[in-house]
Amino acid sequence: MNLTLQTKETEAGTRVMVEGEIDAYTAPELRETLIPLTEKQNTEVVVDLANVEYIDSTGLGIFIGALKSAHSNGSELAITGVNERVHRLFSITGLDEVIDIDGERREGAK
Amino acid sequence: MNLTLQTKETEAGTRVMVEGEIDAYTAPELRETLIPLTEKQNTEVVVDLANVEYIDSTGLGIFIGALKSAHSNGSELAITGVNERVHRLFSITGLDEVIDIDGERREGAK
Amino acid sequence: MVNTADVVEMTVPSKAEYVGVVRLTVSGIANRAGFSYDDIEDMKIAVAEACTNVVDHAYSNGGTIKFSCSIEEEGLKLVVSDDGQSVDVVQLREEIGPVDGQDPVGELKEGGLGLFLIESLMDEVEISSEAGVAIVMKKFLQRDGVEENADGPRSADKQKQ
Amino acid sequence: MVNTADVVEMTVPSKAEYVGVVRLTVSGIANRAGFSYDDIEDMKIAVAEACTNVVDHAYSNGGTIKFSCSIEEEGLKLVVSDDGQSVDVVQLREEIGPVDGQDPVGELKEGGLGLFLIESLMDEVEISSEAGVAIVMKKFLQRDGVEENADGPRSADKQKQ
Ligand SMILES: Nc1ncnc2c1ncn2[C@@H]1O[C@H](COP(=O)(O)OP(=O)(O)O)[C@@H](O)[C@H]1O
Ligand SMILES: Nc1ncnc2c1ncn2[C@@H]1O[C@H](COP(=O)(O)OP(=O)(O)O)[C@@H](O)[C@H]1O
Repeated sequence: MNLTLQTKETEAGTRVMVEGEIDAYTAPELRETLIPLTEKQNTEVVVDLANVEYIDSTGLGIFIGALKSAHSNGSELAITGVNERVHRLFSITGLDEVIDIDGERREGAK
Repeated sequence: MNLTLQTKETEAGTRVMVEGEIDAYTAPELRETLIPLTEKQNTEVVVDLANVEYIDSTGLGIFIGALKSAHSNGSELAITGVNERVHRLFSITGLDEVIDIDGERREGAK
Repeated sequence: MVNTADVVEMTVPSKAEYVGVVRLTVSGIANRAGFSYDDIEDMKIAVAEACTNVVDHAYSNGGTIKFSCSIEEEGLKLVVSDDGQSVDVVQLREEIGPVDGQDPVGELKEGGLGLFLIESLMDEVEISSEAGVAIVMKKFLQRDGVEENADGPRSADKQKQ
Repeated sequence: MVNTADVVEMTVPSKAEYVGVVRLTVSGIANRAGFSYDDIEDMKIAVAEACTNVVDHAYSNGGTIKFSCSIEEEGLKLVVSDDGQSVDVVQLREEIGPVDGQDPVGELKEGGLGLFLIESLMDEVEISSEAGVAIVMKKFLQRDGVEENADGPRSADKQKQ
């Protein structure tokens, strides 16, 4: 039911490791970590969801917000490590078409 | 919430590996496996609780029943692999004084 | 295993911290009812979406989320309801849909995916609104023979593109 | 984190398969309320014992288990109640106790440990019986300073032996 976040500086920008469940209760914490990172100019923010067991629309909304923020600051947002369940949600909602997930975004909207 | 049981013949008798949660819902399954084993004459039944995450009084009652059954058939019942939580319950209820747990029964009642 | 027409009912405060509590309860019921891991996860999300909507939209001054679950032979009937603000259900249903990959990033909305996910993950969904909103969701056990579509109602749209 | 006086209420059929559902709900609430792993496990057992008693003793023809939890500043107040058979609470309390290691194995009882475990694992327990039985159990948050006794009320007896 809980969320743990870890942030690491990388050559290209920042990597955020997320562990646990992303829902209405834990999402604000994710947002507060993620948005400031995407507000930096010309950087890359990679979010590693390998240890995320649960995500719902509140969590997906955070990624849309982060994408918009990155976009308007000339930065990139990418998501990695998604398991089958989490991928399914990004795909049902069409988010896999606008966010780079495991380097395999299908159609680009720029 | 579920229980998995595995039974293995050993030189001395039988070893039962228990995995999951032992409560009012799953206990009947444990009883049905355990009691017939303790009804054999002059044998040893070892119950391995290393993978038991939860046990309550219904489960503890099964072990009292199995102990009585073993005793009246000249057999032995032993419990192994209990973690700290499970041990605490055997100890609060005084069951560690009548059942052999990890080979360290404190006082014998014969 | 679980008899027909058993009912579990629950009331929690309309606060984000209790959505996870309802989710856990759902996973317990669905597990006992014999659903697969994937179906259980789908139901957890659907119920959480409905509860989150109550938290986000139903009350201006706090209230409660009501959850009930009927364990029926064909599967589970899950109901999330509130006594808060009413909505225009017809209009609501028209707005339900996924993200449009053709939209410029700047115009993407951050919300509005909750009801769409519920529709996608459950087998039957009814929304009604008299005093407050009630959402009735069904998941059927063992849909053998019926081909399950991993992408939900979306896939039809996709083929058109 | 969780505000004072929040209440979660739940009703499940009086059947063994739903005891685990209530247990999951308790673990969710206690997690959100900030309890330690051990305290959460203690509460799961105590509530399961009370629910199992309803299943085993309350009704001859089926009924429901009522569970409610108040999230208070000092901790959790957990109540399990039923509308079944009444009991003599005074007599009941006299019979509560652990297994006596001095008894011959053949005379050990297989039941009777449920209420004793509840008493041992919770900080405060009240049992009442008018129409049916109600058991009110409290667990306090952060009992720093108060020495916790891993063996519960038992330890006093043991020293006497
Ligand atoms: N329980 C409810 N009470 C009032 N309005 C609701 C309720 N559930 C949904 N709505 C309305 O339906 C809209 C769509 O909900 P949803 O698809 O979950 O997206 P989101 O909650 O992100 O806006 C909400 O914005 C809200 O206006
Ligand atoms: N909800 C209840 N309704 C009726 N009787 C009860 C209830 N809870 C407890 N009792 C009585 O108290 C006794 C002791 O309960 P407990 O210590 O849990 O042991 P057990 O359930 O194994 O007998 C039960 O045998 C029963 O007679």
